[in-house]
Amino acid sequence: MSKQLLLATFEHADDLLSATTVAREKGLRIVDAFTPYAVHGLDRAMGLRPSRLTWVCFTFAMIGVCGMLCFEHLVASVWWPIDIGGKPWNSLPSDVPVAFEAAVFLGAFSSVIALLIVSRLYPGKKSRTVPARVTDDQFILVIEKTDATFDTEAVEKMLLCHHAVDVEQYIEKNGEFQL
Amino acid sequence: MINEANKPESLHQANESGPPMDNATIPEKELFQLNRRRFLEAAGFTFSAVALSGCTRPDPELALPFAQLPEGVRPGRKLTYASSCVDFPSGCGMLVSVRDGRPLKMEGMPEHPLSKGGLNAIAQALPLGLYDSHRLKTPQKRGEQAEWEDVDDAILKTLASIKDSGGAVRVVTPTVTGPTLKESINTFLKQFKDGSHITFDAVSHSAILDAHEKTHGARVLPHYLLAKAKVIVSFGADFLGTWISPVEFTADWRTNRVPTEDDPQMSYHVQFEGRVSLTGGKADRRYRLAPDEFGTVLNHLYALLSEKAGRKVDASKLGESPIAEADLSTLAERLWNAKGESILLCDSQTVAVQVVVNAINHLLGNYGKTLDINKPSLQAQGNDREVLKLIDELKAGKIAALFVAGTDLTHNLPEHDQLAEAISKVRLVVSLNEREDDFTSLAHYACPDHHLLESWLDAEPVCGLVCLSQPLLQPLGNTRSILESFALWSGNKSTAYEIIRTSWEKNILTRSKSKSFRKFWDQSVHDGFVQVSAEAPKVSEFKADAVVLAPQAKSGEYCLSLYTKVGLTDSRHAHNPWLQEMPDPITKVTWDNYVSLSPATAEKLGVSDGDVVAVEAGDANIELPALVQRGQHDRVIAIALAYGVKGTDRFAKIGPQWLESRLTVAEGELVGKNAAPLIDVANGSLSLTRGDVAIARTDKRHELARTQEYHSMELPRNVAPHGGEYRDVVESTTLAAFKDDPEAGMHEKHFDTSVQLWPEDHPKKGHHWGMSIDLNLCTGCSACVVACQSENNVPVVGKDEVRRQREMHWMRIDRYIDGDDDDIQVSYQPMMCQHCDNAPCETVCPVLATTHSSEGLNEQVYNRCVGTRYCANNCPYKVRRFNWFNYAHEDSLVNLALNPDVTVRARGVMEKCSMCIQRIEEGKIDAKRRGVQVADGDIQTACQQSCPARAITFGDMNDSNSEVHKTEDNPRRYGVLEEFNFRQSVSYLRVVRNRDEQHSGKDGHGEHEDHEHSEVTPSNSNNIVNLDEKRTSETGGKHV
Amino acid sequence: MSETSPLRPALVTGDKSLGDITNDISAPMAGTPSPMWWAAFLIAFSALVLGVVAVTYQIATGIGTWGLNKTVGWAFDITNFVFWVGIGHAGTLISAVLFLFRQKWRTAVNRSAEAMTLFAVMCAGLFPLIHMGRPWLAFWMVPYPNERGSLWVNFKSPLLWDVFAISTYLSVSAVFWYIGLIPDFATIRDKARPGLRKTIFSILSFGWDGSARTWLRYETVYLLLAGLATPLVFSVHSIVSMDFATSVLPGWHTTIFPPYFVAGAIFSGLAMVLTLMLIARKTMRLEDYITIKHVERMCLLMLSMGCIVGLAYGTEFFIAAYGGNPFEQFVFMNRALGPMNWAYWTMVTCNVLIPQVLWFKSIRTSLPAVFVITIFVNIGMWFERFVIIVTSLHRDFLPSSWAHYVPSLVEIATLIGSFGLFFTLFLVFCRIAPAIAIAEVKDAANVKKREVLLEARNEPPQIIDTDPVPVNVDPSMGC
Amino acid sequence: MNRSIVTVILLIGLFYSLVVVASSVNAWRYPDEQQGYSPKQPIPYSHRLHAGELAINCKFCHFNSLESRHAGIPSTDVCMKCHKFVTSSYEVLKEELDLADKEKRKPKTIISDKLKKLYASLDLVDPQTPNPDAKPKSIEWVRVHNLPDFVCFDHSAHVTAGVACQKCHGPVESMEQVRQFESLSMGWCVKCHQESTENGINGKPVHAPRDCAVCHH
Repeated sequence: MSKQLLLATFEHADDLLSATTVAREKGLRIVDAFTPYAVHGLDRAMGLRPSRLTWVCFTFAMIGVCGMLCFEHLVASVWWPIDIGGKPWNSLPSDVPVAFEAAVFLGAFSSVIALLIVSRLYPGKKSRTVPARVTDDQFILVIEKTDATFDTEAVEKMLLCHHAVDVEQYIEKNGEFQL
Repeated sequence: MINEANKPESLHQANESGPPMDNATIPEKELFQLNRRRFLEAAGFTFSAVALSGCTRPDPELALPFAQLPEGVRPGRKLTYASSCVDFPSGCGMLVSVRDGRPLKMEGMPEHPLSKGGLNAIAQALPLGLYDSHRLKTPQKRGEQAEWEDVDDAILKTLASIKDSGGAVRVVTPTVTGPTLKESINTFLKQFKDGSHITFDAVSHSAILDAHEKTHGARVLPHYLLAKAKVIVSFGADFLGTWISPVEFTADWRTNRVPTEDDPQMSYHVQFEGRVSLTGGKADRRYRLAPDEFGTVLNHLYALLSEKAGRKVDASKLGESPIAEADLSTLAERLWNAKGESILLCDSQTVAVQVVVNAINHLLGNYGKTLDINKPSLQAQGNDREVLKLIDELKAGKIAALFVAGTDLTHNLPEHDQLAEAISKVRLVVSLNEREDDFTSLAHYACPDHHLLESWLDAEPVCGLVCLSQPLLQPLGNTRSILESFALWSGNKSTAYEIIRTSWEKNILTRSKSKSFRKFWDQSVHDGFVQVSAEAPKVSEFKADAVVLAPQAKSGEYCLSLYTKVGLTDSRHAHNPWLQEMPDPITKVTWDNYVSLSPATAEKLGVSDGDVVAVEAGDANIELPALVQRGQHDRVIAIALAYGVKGTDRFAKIGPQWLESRLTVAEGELVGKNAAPLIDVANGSLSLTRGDVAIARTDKRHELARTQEYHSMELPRNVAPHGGEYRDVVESTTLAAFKDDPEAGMHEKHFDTSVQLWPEDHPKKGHHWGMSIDLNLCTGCSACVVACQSENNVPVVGKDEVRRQREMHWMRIDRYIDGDDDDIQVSYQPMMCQHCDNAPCETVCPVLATTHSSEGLNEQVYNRCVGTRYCANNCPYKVRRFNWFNYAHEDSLVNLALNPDVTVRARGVMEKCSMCIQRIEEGKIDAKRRGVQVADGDIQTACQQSCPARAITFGDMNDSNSEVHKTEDNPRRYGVLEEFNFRQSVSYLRVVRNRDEQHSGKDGHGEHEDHEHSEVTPSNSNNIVNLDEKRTSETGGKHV
Repeated sequence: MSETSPLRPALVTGDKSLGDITNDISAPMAGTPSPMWWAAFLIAFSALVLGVVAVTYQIATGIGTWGLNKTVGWAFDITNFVFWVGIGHAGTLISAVLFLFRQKWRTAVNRSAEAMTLFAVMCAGLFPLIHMGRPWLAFWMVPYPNERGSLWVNFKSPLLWDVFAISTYLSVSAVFWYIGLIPDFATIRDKARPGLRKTIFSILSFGWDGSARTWLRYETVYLLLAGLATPLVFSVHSIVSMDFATSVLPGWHTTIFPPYFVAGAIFSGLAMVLTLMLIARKTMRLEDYITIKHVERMCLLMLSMGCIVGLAYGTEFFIAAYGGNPFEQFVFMNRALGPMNWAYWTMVTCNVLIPQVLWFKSIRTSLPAVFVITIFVNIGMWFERFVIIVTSLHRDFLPSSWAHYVPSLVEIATLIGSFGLFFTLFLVFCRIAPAIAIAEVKDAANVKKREVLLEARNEPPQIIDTDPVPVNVDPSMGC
Repeated sequence: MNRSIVTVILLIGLFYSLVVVASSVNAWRYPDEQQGYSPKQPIPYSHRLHAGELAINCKFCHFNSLESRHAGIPSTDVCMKCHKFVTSSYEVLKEELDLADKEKRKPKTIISDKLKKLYASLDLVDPQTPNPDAKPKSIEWVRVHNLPDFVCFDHSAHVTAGVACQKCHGPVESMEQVRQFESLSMGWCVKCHQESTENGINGKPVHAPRDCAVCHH
């Protein structure tokens, strides 16, 4: 199925922000916004929930610590206990550094991989054909024309007096925007 | 390591067959036309197969069993044969362990009456001499290879004509003690009207024999029984290192050097000497005395003693004594109190001096007690007068035939060129030496003798003790036993075995009690020696009238003193890399001889270590690097003989060759320089000391390779905290202090090591191997060093690597010189892996290549080691050795000397003392096989076995009645750096010096602080200078 | 916008628009490199080649081609290792720690700092590898299931901790750096004309489209990485210091080593960042982005670190004297007065004395002066490691085994080679990736622009958040 | 043009690869891993026959394993203990004897081709008649069980401890041609050492150490 969309282009983050806030208050459905950099407050303006990636990171870090500690214990004092410099079989202090590194390693990689998965980023993926300048110096707000009652003019006006430089109508077909 | 080697090989083969195929099919031009990527694709595919081929099996290895298994041989088992080291007149007993037909390791024979289980470094190094590709393999005719038949025909023809013409025939050998060899030489000479056997010892003791001819009417060398001596006074006699029969003397000397709590008694040993000898290092009191002043001091001593004996000596004739009168009288006192239990030894080539020595020994009633002349020693029979006579005859062209065996005549005598020229006049010159040495190159015929380990020989080092040496493998070359050669030239074609048997049946059996020769022979071969009745020349009563005071010291500015090194007593062994690389016990120098000077003299000449100096004596002169030696007499210039041997240039490229490596021997040079030209033949003897010597510095430099860079336990003052620090890693005390308190001289930082952090974690049940070394007994003779090298396949690395402090010896002997220059105290400390139970090295190895065994050993696993060197850095004793390169193993003949029980380490691997783990395992398995427990003494480490002083004890510390366990409550016991609680398995027994003062050497410094600054500091700063020079010369060394 | 204030001085000077920023920063990537770049590159590359030759020879011949001996088992190899790890740290510090503290001025340098970390750690990682007697068996350091029954590794060995620390550090900083690059790659991709360049960057940019949702997650992960990287930096150099601290060698066995090493690392790292920044600023005309302000702040940081390091040197001697361990006392006396004192005094001069001139603002703000000082600090910090390693080793417990150390040509060549590797990588990086984080700079810069704009309209800023359009307005009437 | 060249190269590559792989496929193994290695021996000696059918004790021929680290391939004269008389297979000999009986003549010795090599090593033509000036030479057996040089394995230790030969060598008595039965990898050794220490060897408690230096020195 295809969606009717309005793409509003801004020159400044602040305009985008205010426009987004208003649009949301008006109960318009904001599909997404595209910005060249992380605009602070935009998530609040769009009403996005904070990311849950932190939990992924934490879990894997914990797995790293516990796993490594267990492994070290097994190696040093269960599988083949070897007398090393008269040290006790299982000396916890000497296990700490490696366990810590394992935690950091797993934590970091798990969260990065999770990011790539949830936001479907992978090498060679074609980006959606939004106007290319969003990665340069433009900000775009995408609003869905929900139904017939959607008053396109009013919304366009509103956007324009938020200094939108340009408002165009698009159709979205399976994730692709087309004029 | 072997199978690692395989993979690259198979890859290599594949590569060889790979590319040609491609190039063959495609003309090069087109090859470049098509684009690279496609080509690489294709090529890559081609070579993918090569990777697979890496997984194929190496070529099948063959296993060749015996066709007929010889009696008693078990492949892979070690067999031990009794033999004796007859290469040396001292004639030590050897047990040779043979593995699969290869003699591998020389061990001392504990039952032997003289050596008592000890063996010196040179005997330990025999295998390398045996498996030496540079030995003469065939007879030679004027330098050309020849057949025995031709050579013999030629020789016999000439001899026949000489027989008719009645020309003089001379056979020159070093001291021959073997009755059989003597006999066969004599039978050979009997054929001629004028034939005589001349005994030439490069370092002769002729004067001692001559003196006894004067005083006792017979030319005998007394058998010195040091075991019975409570007071030993030695004038320059290095009897623990090189003098006459060091191994035997060490074994005897040892008996009175072990003070215990219950019986704190020790012999008192005083040494008067010019250079610092190994023996001087062990003396309780050492006086600096130039060799040419021995006479004077002996006169005084004689006077003092005869006074006590009630006879007055005219003091006016005595002359000025260089030693304080007081010291001498106390010494005389001690000697007198120990009448019959004292001994006076003197190493002087002057007969008159030796006569006084005999007189003193007589006064003290030592003859028959500590000196045996009824069963005299035969270990030195050299006769200088005859040698000099021979030289004259040669020069006069009176000699028709000259046979030389076992000594490099021209190398060991002065005036080389005249001599060579004289020899060229001789009609028949035959050399029976083993190698192409200087004399052999002058000889018409070379008839190389077997190596000791290949031949039947016998020896009678002391009257009444006959030793046997048996062959342990088929001769490697087409050589011939000296016995056979002389027999053949006397018209008797029998083999050495037959010759020796017949001679024994004729001569030895008759001197024994037993009847059946077969039994007697078998027993003798089994034991390696037999004691029979002595046949000694009759000695008369002491002729008092023969005694005249020794002539006054001639006062040259300097006094040259030629000597031989402990590891190289004879030019014959200069071809043995183990001995060349064995550090000299005192100077720690390898691969060189040098002019050693006292610090004061060096300062006067403005030279320091490595500066080349020119020494001139008579019309001979020689240029050698200088070496500054504390404790040496300021007038003495000491140079080692037996260097500069022909053919030693072969060692030029020994050791690794790489970008910055320097040759061990410079182009066209030899190892060291021959000092024999400096020998003084003026006064009817081959005198190794002379006064008419001049020395001057040159601007050349010659870097010496020393294994130790800093020589004192006192730290350099400029960096030592609190203005001076003394690290007593070698603890010492005096007998006086020891009597009061056996723990005296104990390092204050000792503490109770029974305290453990995790006692339960590593219980040492079963065995707990440990070692204890009595530093009071260790003479630093370095036999253990070579023994270890031979047992554990330790590589030789060459001079440059030693210079870079990369020698590989698992066992080293640390040597520290402290005290005042007039009274230095030398400390020897054998240092090897201490097998700490809390080993710092183990903790740091990332790959578990070094771990601790359940039997308390610190194991090094070569095949696991990746070579991070962290263990070596963390080893407080710096005993770990790293394989910086792949050390040469391409000479397949030398490789026969490798011990198959020990892995040959590859490049990049750490190694160290394993406490001869292979012997421990073997011992345990043997015990298991016999179904018994391992008994104390069953397992002996290589170093322990060879130690002539039996200073090393090894065993199971958990075995309550093992020797090593007993040492644990010895009051002298201590551990090096014990305060760190490494819990070493190696412990040391404190040095006790027989001195009256209460303080040991170290407190001595504390006490006379004031003159210490004047005495010690220069030599210390001197050490620092050396260190710094080391650095500068290392950098600047390249263009040297 | 909370962290923006008109009082803050400009972080990006010269009144740039977003477009300008993109163009300026991506300029060095397009077009041909400047002759200056070529010169630098050629020097660096030939050094690299020299190093490659040296290492090849050493691996083929043996460690013996280094000047080491039975007493001094480590020297240049581990010195270089610690040195490069140290260099690496400031990178992470700047990008991660300053990020956590919301220091916007970092944006100018963080990208190159991260890259520097990456390359420095690469150089560092090289040395533990080639210093092994049998480098081809290095994989034995990794605990992998094996047919040895089964024999793992020694987790008690500090060297093993190193293996883990360094590899983790390398991989994490690599990821951190790449994540930061993704949006910039996207920018370049979208600016590029269709062709190879575009395809490459569209692959590298993972199909980034600047969606707000992604930005949100992205920011979270970036924060996480920064949060992880920060303790990582400290752990890594503490672990490196434990190689020495946990040994028994006097001069190594020192409890203050972890903080001492971390401080030293940051010190050397800052110096190196500054060196590189100044070079980059000159060669790539980034004067407007790397301003005097940045330089001065770095200088202040460096000065403080220099003082900490100086304190550490002092403490070592104090503890030696106060602790009363004769071996330790000797080692430090020997450092300062022994045969290798020249190394010690070089270290003190370069690390403690020379940086003191940074107290003066005039010097902090004079770029040539700063450049020279950073070079000195780099040298000094290299010598610090050399002094710690060699002077402690060459005269330890038993006087009998004291020895000297003199580097061999191969060793020196290897050191030069490591610099070659580092600079080669860095220069190439400047060509193929934006040397400055475009997105972040825009963030930092744009705030400023908005204010300018408002001033131009002389509207009070507070009305921004209120809605100018009345709700339910009749569409017919405009506003 | 280029394409054709590439195809040529590819074909050569393919051919070459095939050759190499084919040559190595029968001897495939992981590096150092020789399990199943069973080379052809100069004399097709059958352990199945001697140790299996005739039930000759291993240590009768490999007596060296009782005293030495090497089990030792028996020397030729050990074989001669029997083969001095057993010169061929039972059937052949029987036949000859019967024939001899029939023809009333003393049987002539028949020597099987396999055994000719054996006698050749002792330089004998006829096993019963000794050859005074014989020049014996070893039979060149191919070594099957081959540990790396840095491993010291002592047969006598294991034999005295009561480890059955089959524990390491597998059912040799059933092998026509000897094959390496176990992997002989370090892990395999260590496992056995641990188990023996725990459970003892056929009831008898033993101490099989796991110290590195027991095998590596």
